[in-house]
Amino acid sequence: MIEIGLGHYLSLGAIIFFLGVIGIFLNRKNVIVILMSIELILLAVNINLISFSIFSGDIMGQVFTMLILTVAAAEAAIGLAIIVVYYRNRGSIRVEDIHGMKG
Amino acid sequence: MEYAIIFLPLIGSIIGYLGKSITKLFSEIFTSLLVSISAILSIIVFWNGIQKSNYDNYQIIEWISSGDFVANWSINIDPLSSVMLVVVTFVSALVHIYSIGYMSHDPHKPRFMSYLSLFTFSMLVLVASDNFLQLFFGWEGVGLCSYLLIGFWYKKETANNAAIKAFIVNRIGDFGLAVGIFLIFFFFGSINFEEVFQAAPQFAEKKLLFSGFELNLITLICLFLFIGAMGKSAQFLLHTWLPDAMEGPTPVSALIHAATMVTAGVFLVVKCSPLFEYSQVALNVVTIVGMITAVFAASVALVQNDIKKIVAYSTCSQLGYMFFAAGVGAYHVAIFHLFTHAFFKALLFLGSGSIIHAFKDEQDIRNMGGIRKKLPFTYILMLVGTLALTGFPFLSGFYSKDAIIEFAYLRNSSLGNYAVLIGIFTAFLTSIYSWRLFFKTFHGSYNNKKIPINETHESPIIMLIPLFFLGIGALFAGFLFKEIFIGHSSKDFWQASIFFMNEINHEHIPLWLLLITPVLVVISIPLTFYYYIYNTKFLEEFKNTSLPLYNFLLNKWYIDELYDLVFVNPIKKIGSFFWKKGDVGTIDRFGPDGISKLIKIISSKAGKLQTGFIYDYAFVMLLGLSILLTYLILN
Amino acid sequence: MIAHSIFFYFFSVIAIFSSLMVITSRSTINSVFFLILDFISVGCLFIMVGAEFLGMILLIVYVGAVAVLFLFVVMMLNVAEQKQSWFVGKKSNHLPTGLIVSILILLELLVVAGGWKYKENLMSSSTLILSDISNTHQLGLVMYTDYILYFQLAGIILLLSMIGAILLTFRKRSGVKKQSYFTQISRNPSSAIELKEVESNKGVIIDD
Amino acid sequence: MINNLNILLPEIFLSLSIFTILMFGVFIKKSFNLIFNLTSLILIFTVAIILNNPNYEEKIFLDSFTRDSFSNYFKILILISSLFVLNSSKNFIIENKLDKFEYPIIILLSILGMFFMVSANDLILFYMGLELQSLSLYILASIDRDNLRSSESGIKYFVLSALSSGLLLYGCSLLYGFTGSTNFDVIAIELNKENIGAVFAMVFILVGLAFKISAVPFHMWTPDVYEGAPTSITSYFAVVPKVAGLALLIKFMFIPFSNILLEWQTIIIFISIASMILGAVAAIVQKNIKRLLAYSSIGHIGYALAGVATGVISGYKSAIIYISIYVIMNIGAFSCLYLMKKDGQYKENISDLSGISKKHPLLAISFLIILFSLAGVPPLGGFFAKFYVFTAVLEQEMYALAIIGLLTTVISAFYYLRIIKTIYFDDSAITFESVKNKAAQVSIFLSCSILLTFFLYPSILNSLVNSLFVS
Amino acid sequence: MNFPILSTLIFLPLLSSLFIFLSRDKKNNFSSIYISLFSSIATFLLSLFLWYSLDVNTADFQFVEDKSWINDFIKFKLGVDGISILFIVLTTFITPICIISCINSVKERVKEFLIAILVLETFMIGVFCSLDLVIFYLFFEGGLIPMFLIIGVWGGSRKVYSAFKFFLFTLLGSVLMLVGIIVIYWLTGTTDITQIYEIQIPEEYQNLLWLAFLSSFAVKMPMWPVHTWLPDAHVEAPTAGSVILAAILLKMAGYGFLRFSIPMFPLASEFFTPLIYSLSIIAIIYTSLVALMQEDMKKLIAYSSVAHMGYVTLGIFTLTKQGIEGSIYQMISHGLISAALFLCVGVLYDRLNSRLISTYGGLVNYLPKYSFLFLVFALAALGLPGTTGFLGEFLILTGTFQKSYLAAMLATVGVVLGAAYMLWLTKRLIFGVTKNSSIETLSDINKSEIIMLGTLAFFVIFFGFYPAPLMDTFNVSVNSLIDNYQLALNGR
Repeated sequence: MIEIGLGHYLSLGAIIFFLGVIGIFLNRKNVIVILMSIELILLAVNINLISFSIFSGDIMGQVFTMLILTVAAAEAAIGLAIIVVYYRNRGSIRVEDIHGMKG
Repeated sequence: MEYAIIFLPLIGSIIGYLGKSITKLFSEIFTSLLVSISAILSIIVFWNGIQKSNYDNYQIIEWISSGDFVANWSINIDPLSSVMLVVVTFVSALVHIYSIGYMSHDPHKPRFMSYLSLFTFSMLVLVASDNFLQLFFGWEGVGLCSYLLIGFWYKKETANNAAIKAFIVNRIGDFGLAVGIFLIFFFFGSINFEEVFQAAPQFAEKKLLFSGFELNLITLICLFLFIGAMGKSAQFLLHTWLPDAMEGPTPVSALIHAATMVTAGVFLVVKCSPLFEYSQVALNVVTIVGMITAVFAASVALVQNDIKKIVAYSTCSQLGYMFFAAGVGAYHVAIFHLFTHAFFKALLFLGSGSIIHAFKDEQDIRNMGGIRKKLPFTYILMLVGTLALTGFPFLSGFYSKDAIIEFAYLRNSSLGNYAVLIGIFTAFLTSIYSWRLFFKTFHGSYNNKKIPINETHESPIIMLIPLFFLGIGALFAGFLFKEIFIGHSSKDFWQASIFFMNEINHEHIPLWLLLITPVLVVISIPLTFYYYIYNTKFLEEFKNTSLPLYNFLLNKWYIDELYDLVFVNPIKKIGSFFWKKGDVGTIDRFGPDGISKLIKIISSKAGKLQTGFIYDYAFVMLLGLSILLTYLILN
Repeated sequence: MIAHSIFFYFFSVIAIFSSLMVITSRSTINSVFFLILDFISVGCLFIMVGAEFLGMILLIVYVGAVAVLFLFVVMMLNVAEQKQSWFVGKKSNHLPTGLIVSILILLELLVVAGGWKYKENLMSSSTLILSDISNTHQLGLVMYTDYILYFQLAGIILLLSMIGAILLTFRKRSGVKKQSYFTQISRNPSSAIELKEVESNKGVIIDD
Repeated sequence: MINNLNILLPEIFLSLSIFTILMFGVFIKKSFNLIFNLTSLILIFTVAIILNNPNYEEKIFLDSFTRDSFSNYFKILILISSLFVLNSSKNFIIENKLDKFEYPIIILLSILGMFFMVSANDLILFYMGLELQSLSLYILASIDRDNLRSSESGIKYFVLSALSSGLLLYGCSLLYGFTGSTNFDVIAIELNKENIGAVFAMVFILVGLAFKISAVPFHMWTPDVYEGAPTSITSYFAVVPKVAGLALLIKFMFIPFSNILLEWQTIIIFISIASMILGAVAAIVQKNIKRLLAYSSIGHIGYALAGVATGVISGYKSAIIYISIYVIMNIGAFSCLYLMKKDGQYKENISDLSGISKKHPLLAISFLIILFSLAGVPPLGGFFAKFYVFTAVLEQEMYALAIIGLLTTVISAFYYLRIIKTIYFDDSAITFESVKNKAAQVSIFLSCSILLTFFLYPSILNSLVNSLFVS
Repeated sequence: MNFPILSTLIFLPLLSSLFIFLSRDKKNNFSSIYISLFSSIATFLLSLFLWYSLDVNTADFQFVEDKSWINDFIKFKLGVDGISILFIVLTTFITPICIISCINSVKERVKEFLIAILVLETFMIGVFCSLDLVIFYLFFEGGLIPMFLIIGVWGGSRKVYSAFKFFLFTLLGSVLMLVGIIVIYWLTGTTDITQIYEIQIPEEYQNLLWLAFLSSFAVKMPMWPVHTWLPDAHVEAPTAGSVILAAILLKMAGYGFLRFSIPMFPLASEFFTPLIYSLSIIAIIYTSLVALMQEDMKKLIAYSSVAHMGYVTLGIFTLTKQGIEGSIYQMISHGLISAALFLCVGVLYDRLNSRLISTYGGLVNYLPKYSFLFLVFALAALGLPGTTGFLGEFLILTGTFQKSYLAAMLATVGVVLGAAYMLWLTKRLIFGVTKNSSIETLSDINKSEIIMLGTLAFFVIFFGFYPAPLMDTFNVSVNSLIDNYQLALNGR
């Protein structure tokens, strides 16, 4: 408990990952929250990578993390843009309202 | 010459039909001519046979060859077939000529003549075959012609039904014949008569397990062949088609359903005597069936009113005679009776045709009577025919029929003795119904309401000439050929074509037996005349007091009804059941339709799964992920 | 040592709590703020464990840019007032199964990640050897040499996101009157004034 | 390293061209046509460059980028299919006011992403390529920005894809942690059955990849996105990313995961069977052709995965052949949609095809050929695709998979037949406007003639694919 | 023989269909009809030449063409022997008749119809020529496409249901065969059947593989209980479609049994004989009874086809000389007779647009020629001696009798039932009183119909009396088939 090892960090990552996942499919509020859940997942990934990188003394993980951060930013930008576009057409971004196509 | 006998009718049939537009009577004359030539030639062949023992086997061409299963088209002339050739072609030629007159008002004459010739051809192929397959060909060929001719007046619903009935009942018989042939081929490895008969002794003791029963092979074969014979010769249980077949034109009845085709069964049994001789069981069955048929048909004939039906049942009964003759081992007598029967039965039929002609297609004897003056020739010839049929002494029937009874007696077995009793009894019945027919038609008062007596007339000469020839045959055939066929030297004549294991010696017949039949027959004439013409009350009362018996006989022992109940209706019901419940209701419902319906249901369920909501989609993904992860953990 | 533990638990609890709040809070604005808190606490953890550059990046880029972008969009789309919890509206029909499934995944992850043997050469937190060159330096050494390809690719991705965002959201507004200096300046009398001969009693049709 | 840059030549050329035409686009007004044509040219040039490059295997950038015949084959396939998809949809793009100059550029960017995907020999590069491609696809899905359905499909695709990327990334992180490297070759050595964590990571990565190729149960986005996106985009979605995704999957199975074959095999079999069944069953009730084709593509991916599931090279080859023929069929199928124009609108309902065989016999017969081929009826090309796959599957004695697969072809034949029925059997004849779309017609013609004559020389693809797996 | 005569035979119809596709004529489709007629007759003559030049004294495959096809492992191998040549000739013989028949009966989209027929012919010839399992499968399945269209486009009121049922049923059966083919490939390393004949497939595989092949052939045959597609397909198909379906497509399965099931899986063939017997017997009796009750002429004939095919399967699996030869003969005979009967129905349908038996009656008064021909075919169908129908059935039963009394006896019952339904049909159709007044206005068959029906009638009777040309052709091949089978059983 006291000795903080890799396992602790990974567990933290797992929990945040789990919360991110739940956020996606239990969410009824709006799509932006889903986007934030995705950010949580990416955060969990980053925690994993950094801790692996540090604990194994390999810089690769950190490089990966950095790239993930970049990509996540780009993803967020595009995601938000799409949400905006959708909002313009539909006037709502409630998750429940997005079911124009089904079957 | 042999080729000519067989193929002239075929040529007549084809060209006669195709050339119908050449001149007015082309078909009639052409076919009659060719068949007559054929008849003359066959008489020559017959004569050559008697005189010079000039017999041979002419192979035309190989028909089918599949492994050992070889059958040729061939013409096999032996004593038996030469007799049959004469009978067939002679009667056929006369019927052809008769038909020219009888059918003169029918628009489809060429077709009719063509069918007749075709029938003759098939029958000749049948009798001239040297193997079972060709026999089968002829067998079905005559069946076909019978079908076509019975249904000749295709507008008549009853005629069509009768035609179908005839074909199908015959098919049931053919089923037996076919199975017999299969058995023969399977065990003998051949279907050639000669080879089979030669091999027969080797198989005399062979047993085989057949659907659970151990049976003697030869017995089995013979029984199956006999089923075929029963069908064709209208023996009891398979006889139902014959009376119905009277829906066809009368010449047809005379040719096919009296003289030739129906005797094919007898021919088959006799032909296969080398097999039958090895199976007492089969012979006994033949005898018993023959006896039953003889009595049954005679009893039914007693009460029928349709002139042709009476003659038809009479035929049936006479065929029974022939069979029990064969059954007691007197094959030559059977053939002899066949021979004589052909003449007088054809005579009777054609005579009836003449009467029907006179009454403008009236067939009910209750609507006739008292026309002996109007149709003198017919009257005389019918008298000859009736006398011959009943076995009046010294006419042809006398010789053959008495011979049967005698041989049955000589057989000296219990079955033989029963056969004697039945034979005598049936002869008595025969006499009664024949005279009833005769008297009701020609004597008594004129009973027809529709046609005044003045309009009835004698048939044209072209119809009478054949009658005349047949009359001669009916008078003298028995006397003339008695010695050749069944006399002491008969063995020289038949040679190998009929096989006797234990020959019955034609000796030592008690006098009472010789006399009893003729006496009964003669007595029955005045008896019948009295009860049917002078004092009809007695019979009326008898009829009313024992109505069930009367109806039983009138309705032919209810056998048709029984068949309808047991076979025809259930089969139709089963057919409908299989169709509606089997194919549509089960196979389709649970098969293709059911599955496609199921898939459609699943499909719409699968479509509903696609709710359109993002969270559902994500949920499904996670579900998949968790399944995969859990699966791995558990492994 | 103990400090490490204390800080770890402190920041982890905050991170987990704020993550929870991100997905549950009624107001989207709150969610965004909790997301920022989350980033900050995780950033602190990064710094604590020795990845100071990435920790800083997380704070600066994420909190400073991404989270603010979120905030901006939330404001722009006017959804800030949507006070709905995830129980409101169509009731989630797979809440129980969903939770079970996710917890299952979590447990499996914890089993695998938390309790597993790692490669032998892993360091424990006590023996974390911080190399003599700084973390930032280390990254810098590889980022522009060995991993130049990734770097470039990241650039292209950013370019793409830019193009995409512009393509999707930028629209020319019609009817907006904009001042055009060049046309203003380059006007001359001939294009500005038109002379018309006016017939009597007819008037002039002025089209504008 | 610089000396080896010519290994990267296609990618470099592509990126530079993208920058160049981007500049054109920005500075020249109404430049769609120009850029579109330049894009086609670039695609052709890139093909030429790849063909001109040697085929032997070489790796650069710390072995993170591979150039070998495998990647080259897929790159060419991607390029050529994009070329056809793009050109046949040009009319559609213009008529639906999608003619923004960014359109082809984003397509090129996604192609660039796919290039890196198929060449990746490293988790990071793979991820970057994947994201480049995915981000482009997000934009493309919602490119008809004034259309609600388009933006809805964009949002759905974005959310779900981001989720799958997250899962995949999580897998990557675990894989990195448990094997200590991001390089495929190293991972391949480190990965074994005992390394449960890494096996776990494999599942996450598989999920991500399965999402990209829309395999059940990660297919949920597919029907909606196919339906919602403009047809020109849908046809791109249905063809090009599938190729790249499958290539990647095969690469993963072949290199990093080769040691844990037993672990992933069951998973792939499960996914494959589920895809085949769902693809067959769910399509039956569809009314929209695009949606139906979505389910159809799910089914087809199931068959291709059956080839992958064998875990042997012959199976991979059969999957590659399958996807190649699938590409040909789908290009043809979608090109047909570009000819179905009525009252100024492109029709996409099955009922709109009613009785067109009378007025448009050529279009009808093309549809016929393509649909029968999709159903896998011999002697058309689609049959050979299935034949190769099931040959490979049966070689591994996976009878259940083969039999289920073939039974689903029967079920799926049902909905293809339903379209043919609408085209040929229905009486109400519909007349479309005559559309001058040479490119689409050429695509259809090529597609049909390849499918028709494939049986004459069916080993043509084999001989190409045979060289892909050297090791 | 270097000239690829079989390929020419196969692809000639395809080529001509291409010509028709490219031909442009607006009025009456004359050129289409003539091109197709010409090419199909040319194909027929070519196949006759092939028959003529075939050496019937050897069981080897002749005119073998062998090209590498799918890589090295599957070859495009064609060849004929005494068995297949007859089916080829039957195919090429029936096709021109079908083309003639559509002059009268197909009113719209004639061009497409002819193309479909010719493409179908290519596939059908291909089936009978192929010596490689994959090629066989290719042609076997390929035929579904044109047939599906023929039923669906030119069919009757329930055409969609029937066409789908036909297609899916058949496809379902044959995918299992595909599995079987591939498994054989992996077991033996080849799909060339001449090589597979040499290799004894392991016993434990034989049964399953045999079943896989059965699933396809049983549907195609069709055997009970997977026969229900046939009545529907026949009823809805246009005349030419029914003719081809009955005359040739059904024969593919019988041919398949002979060419594949028995030589490749002799042990399994023996093992499953009781199964085949029972299914065949059920088919014969069951469908005969069902046929008896039909109200639709085509359905009746279709059910009778099922019964007749029951004889064929029965005969094949007796594995006796008579049984197999009878089956082949029966197939050819049924090819002629059922084709003719469907043409006869088509003649009526063209005139009155009804297939119900009750519509007709007393036709002989107004259509004497037609009635005569119909009667001939009906009698041939019920197996009257002197027609081809008899010899086949009789030989089959002879063969069956050597293996099982019971089966033979039960099958013989079918002969009686066959007579019943055929004659009843004839009676209701041809004879009796004309109830429907519109019949009186009908014209008798015209020249083209006489040519079609007359030719068929001629052959039905000719080969009934003189079957030697046919029997001699397959004699040696059948011998070697049986010899190899016995060898395999003994070698166990």
